[in-house]
Amino acid sequence: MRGFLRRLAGHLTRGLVMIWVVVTFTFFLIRLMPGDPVQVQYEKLIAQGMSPDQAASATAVTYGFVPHGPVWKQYLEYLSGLIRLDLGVSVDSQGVAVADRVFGAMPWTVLLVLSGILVSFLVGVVLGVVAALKRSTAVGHSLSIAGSLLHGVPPFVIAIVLAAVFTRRYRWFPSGGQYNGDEVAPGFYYDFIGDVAYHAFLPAAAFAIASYGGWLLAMRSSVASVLGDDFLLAAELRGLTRMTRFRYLARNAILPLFTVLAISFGLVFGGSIFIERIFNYPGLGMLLFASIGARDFSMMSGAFLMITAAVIVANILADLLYTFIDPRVRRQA
Amino acid sequence: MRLSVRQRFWRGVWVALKRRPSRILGVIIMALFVFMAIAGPWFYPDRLPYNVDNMYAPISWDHPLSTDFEGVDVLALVITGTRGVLLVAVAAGLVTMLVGTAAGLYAGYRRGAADSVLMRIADFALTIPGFPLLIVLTTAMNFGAWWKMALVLGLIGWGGLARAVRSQTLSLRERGFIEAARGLGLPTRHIVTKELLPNVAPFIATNLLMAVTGYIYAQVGLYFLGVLPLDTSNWGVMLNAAVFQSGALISPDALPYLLAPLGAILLLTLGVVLIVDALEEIFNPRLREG
Amino acid sequence: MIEGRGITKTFASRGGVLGSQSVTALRGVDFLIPRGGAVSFIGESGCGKTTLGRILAGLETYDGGQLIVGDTDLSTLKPKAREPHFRRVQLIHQDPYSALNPTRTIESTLRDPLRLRAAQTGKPASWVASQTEELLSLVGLDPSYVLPRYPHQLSGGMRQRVVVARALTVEPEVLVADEAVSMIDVSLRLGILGLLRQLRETLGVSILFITHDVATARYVGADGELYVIYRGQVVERGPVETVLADPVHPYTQCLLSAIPVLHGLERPGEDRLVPKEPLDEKMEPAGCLFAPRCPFATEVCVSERPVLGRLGGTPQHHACFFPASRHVVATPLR
Amino acid sequence: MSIVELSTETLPGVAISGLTIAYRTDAGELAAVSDITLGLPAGTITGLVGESGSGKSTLALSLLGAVQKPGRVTAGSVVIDGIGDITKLDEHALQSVRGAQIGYVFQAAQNSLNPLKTVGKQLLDLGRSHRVKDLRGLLREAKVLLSRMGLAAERVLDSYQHELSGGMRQRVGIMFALVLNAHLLVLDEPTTALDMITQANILQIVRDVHAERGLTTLIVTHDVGVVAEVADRMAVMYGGRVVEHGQTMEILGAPRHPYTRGLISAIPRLTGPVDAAKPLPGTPPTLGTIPRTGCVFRQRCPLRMEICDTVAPAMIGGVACHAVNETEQL
Repeated sequence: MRGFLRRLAGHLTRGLVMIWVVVTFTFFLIRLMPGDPVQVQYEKLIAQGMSPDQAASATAVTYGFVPHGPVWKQYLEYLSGLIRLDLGVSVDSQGVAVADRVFGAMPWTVLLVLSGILVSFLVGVVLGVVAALKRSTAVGHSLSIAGSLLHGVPPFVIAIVLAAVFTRRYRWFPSGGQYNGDEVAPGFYYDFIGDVAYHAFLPAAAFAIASYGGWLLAMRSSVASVLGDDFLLAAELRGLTRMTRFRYLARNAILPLFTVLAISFGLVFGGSIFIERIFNYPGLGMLLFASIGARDFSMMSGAFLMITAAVIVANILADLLYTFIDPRVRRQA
Repeated sequence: MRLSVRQRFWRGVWVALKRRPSRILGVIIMALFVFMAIAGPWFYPDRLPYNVDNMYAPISWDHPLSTDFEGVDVLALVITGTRGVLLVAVAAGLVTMLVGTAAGLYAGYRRGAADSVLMRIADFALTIPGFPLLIVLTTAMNFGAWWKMALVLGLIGWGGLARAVRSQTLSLRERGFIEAARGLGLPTRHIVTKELLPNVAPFIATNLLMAVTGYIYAQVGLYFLGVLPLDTSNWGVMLNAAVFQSGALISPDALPYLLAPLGAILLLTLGVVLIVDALEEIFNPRLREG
Repeated sequence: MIEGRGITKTFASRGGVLGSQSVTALRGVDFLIPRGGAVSFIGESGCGKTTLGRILAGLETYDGGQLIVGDTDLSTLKPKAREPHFRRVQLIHQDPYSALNPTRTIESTLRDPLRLRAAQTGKPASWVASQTEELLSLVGLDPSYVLPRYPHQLSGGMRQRVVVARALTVEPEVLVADEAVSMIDVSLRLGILGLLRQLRETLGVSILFITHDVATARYVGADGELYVIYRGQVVERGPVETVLADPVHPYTQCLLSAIPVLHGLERPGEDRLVPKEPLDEKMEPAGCLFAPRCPFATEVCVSERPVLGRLGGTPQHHACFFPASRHVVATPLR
Repeated sequence: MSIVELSTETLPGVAISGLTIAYRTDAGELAAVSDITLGLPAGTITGLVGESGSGKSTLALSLLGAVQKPGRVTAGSVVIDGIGDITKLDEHALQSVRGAQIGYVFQAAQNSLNPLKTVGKQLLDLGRSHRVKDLRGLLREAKVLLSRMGLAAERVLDSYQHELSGGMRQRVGIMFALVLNAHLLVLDEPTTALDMITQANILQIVRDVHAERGLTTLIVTHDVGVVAEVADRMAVMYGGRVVEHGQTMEILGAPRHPYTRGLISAIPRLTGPVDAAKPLPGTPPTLGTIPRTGCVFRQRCPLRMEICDTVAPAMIGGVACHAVNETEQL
């Protein structure tokens, strides 16, 4: 238990450091951008007739810091705002708090990403086992090639194809939105959840199809390496049933995949920009995309920050899960 | 017959390719794309001819892949669009290879504090979601010159390679031949280039290939989203127009215009997959002579 | 000549900040390897014998004591300046396969250290080629067969000979052979052992032979010295034949008792000893390190730690309060 | 059920006859084990000595009907008393025989335990696989065996593989092989990579449990010393063939086959003249280089004759050598 806590503390520290670096990055990104948008807004407000003080505080509300004085002071203001979860307000649509938008969009992306990863993990792992066990047959070979291809193709290709076929050519699925606001109101009841699932199905499927190839390949090589381990032969020679041996194989082969899981979150969250854009699904990726189109820099850095934070948290969870499953790590305490 | 090292290497490449015909197909596909990138633009004028009366033309000898919404030949668009994207991707791949290999070798061979610091940075580069970062950077910085784009792409993507090279180096370091080389007083330069590098070469080669395709797709993705200016012609710009502007998703006439860039991406991926399959064997003398 | 005085080494095992634990590998070891001589270290795995060999070859640092190579005390030198001295000691690894780079031919493996040497001593390029062939012949290999091949194309015995040839490229004074035959086919082992013996005679190279198999140590250096090491301490030390014929430390006696008896060819020694307990490396006794496993341990053994000496007037050095002759080694029937 | 009580079932003797096992390779099917006929008399310990590539491990696996792909039994039979010809059993029958009637102990250097489960949990898996009703009884029996071998049973059962030392793992391996009361015990290089003292302990245990449980034991090793220490009978393998077999004492005292002779005289001894040990010239063959016709040992043989190139020597009176048979018949 002490080992576990120590590990957790290490993760949290590293995660916080990472978030801090990203925060610093976003601060300077906007601050030092060619044609400094903060300064531009400030000057625009003055040109509109505001006093310098008024303009400064209005700009401060937008970006979370006053565009004057020493840089370190601006930086500290920005940080203290962040600690209070104040990400400023949208440049594009005045009065809308970035934090509200970001936190509102977040659950929808998490829904897509998690269901996508879960499905692709399960499918990929199962097919990976088949590909490894049948590796010298046509089935195994074609599974591997298909896996490699899908792993190699960028996610937007898959999303475009799905969208073209299932929302335009055949209108089986809705062409956008999280749910149909005209027919169902948010709440925890069957119709609403069903509608959410209906809207989320295609984008989540795009996530799943885009990433199951990676799991398939990882699982195939993991199974192949465990198959060469002595303990499986030992289990066979001890007369353990086929089912028991298969469980031994599967558990040992899945374990290393949890370390891959951590890395994959970054990729998958990154892919959300394409997938949400193509399916018109208003999540974090869509928010980031929209803020870029509108040059809404405060929104952009807020969305980026939130995506990064989500990836870091997912990383930590994946690693803790690994710690919990592998006795070699668990018992080190 | 005594062959030189180079002759023996190329013979090994041939043997590995011959083992599976699919690998030769992979080489042909890759050669096709490289040829398209280098020579493609020479076959067409700088400004492709357009004819608004001939939009989404039926497939014919003149327009084997139909035309776009302005009547420009789609095949010409696909071919001429290769060079710019590939150039940036190759350059970015080289940056990744240099930085990743150097960092991985250094961290794995030296260990200690340098290792810890480098790997923390690599972890960081791995964790930060690359594509969102790229979009943000692109928006903020407005990359004008192609090499700036290449540099940024290359620097975003080195973490994975560095980690892989480091763990390989660490395990090689435990093997006797590295210790023996140190014990013989061979200089570090020799140990790294002659003893370590050939053993991690397959990783690097595979990774370089994957990185280059990854960077091609990253650029195509940026164009597709419209983050990069749409004033050139390439697969991403085509996809952007097809999906978001011209309604190619609905109109069956426009289907070739949508399918052409998608097909190019699929074909390129296929080529890469087939070649990666051969690389491991090419670099491993044990597998090579089987 | 290489001399060690009071060499100590402690490994900090990694347990994080809170739970770090250290393992003492060497507790003040003195040894002397004379020019052209043979010295054997025997003991169980984890006794520190391998660490000592690696320290000598410069692959591991030592915490305390002096290491004197020729007439240079390495302890007085900066780490960089020690390197040329360590080159005079070459390590022969246990696993000849991992000791050779799988991506390089034997020719390039041997050529590089020779080129370096040619550059340092101003020898012509032709010397490299002739020296390569000469070294391979010296270790009993056919150069034309071996040179163009990769390690995986050679047998274990051949690989180990290549490893020896590579060590000889720098004209070392000492070869440290660490379990050098344990991964080689039985029928080929004696050939490698014989090679080491022959190198002593023809080149005057000293051999430090590290093993848990006492009989192989005797084969390589019957005229040399035997050091029996237990948990980082030398517990018995003397001429090979003396220690084997009349071991006085109970640990040595246990080790020798464990050697299988070829029934039909020899008769087991009547006093064969078995340790009472398995080795527990975590326990750190205050007295004699072997006391917890020693069948003859008394109160004084538990409270005081004996030092290496000649208590009881034995011909060899030992670290035991109660040295006693016991007949543990098998005797031939004919 | 106490461990000293002898079983009333018939002791399983093993009769291997004409056994040939071939591996499919790029160069065609190559025999790793050729035409071996050998008996393991009930109640004895037989030592099988051979170098790497001699086919000894393949032969050991064939006793459990477990020759690994791409290998297969191409001819011959392995008849075990009370089981029948094991090469003819189907997978289900093999599964119930393995572990329950035939125990197999792995090389010490190999990890024969599932790294993610404790020894105790794996023991329960073993029990369930063999439909043991009384799992508590199984645990009890395991504890008796482990304590018998000098281990703290409770702690070992609660341990993962990585928490056990080499010697402990090997004892756990023996426990697994015997806990279901198997009567045929196959040990594959049980002491390789162990220390001298640990090796001596393990061999002592093997000898003791063999006697206590009335086993038929086969111990496969490259080390003549191990065989000398424990085995009543021994067989020497070279290039996929048994070249000599008989009583251990007799073979060690007066080896007849030139390979056996060479092997024994290549062992350095602790007493006597140092130079009594003589190296064996040449290199043992690998699967690809085993001569397909004639005597497999001829390339390294001091007694080589013309006939050795073409005709494989028959096993006569426990030795398969043209030269020896010729001189002994005179």
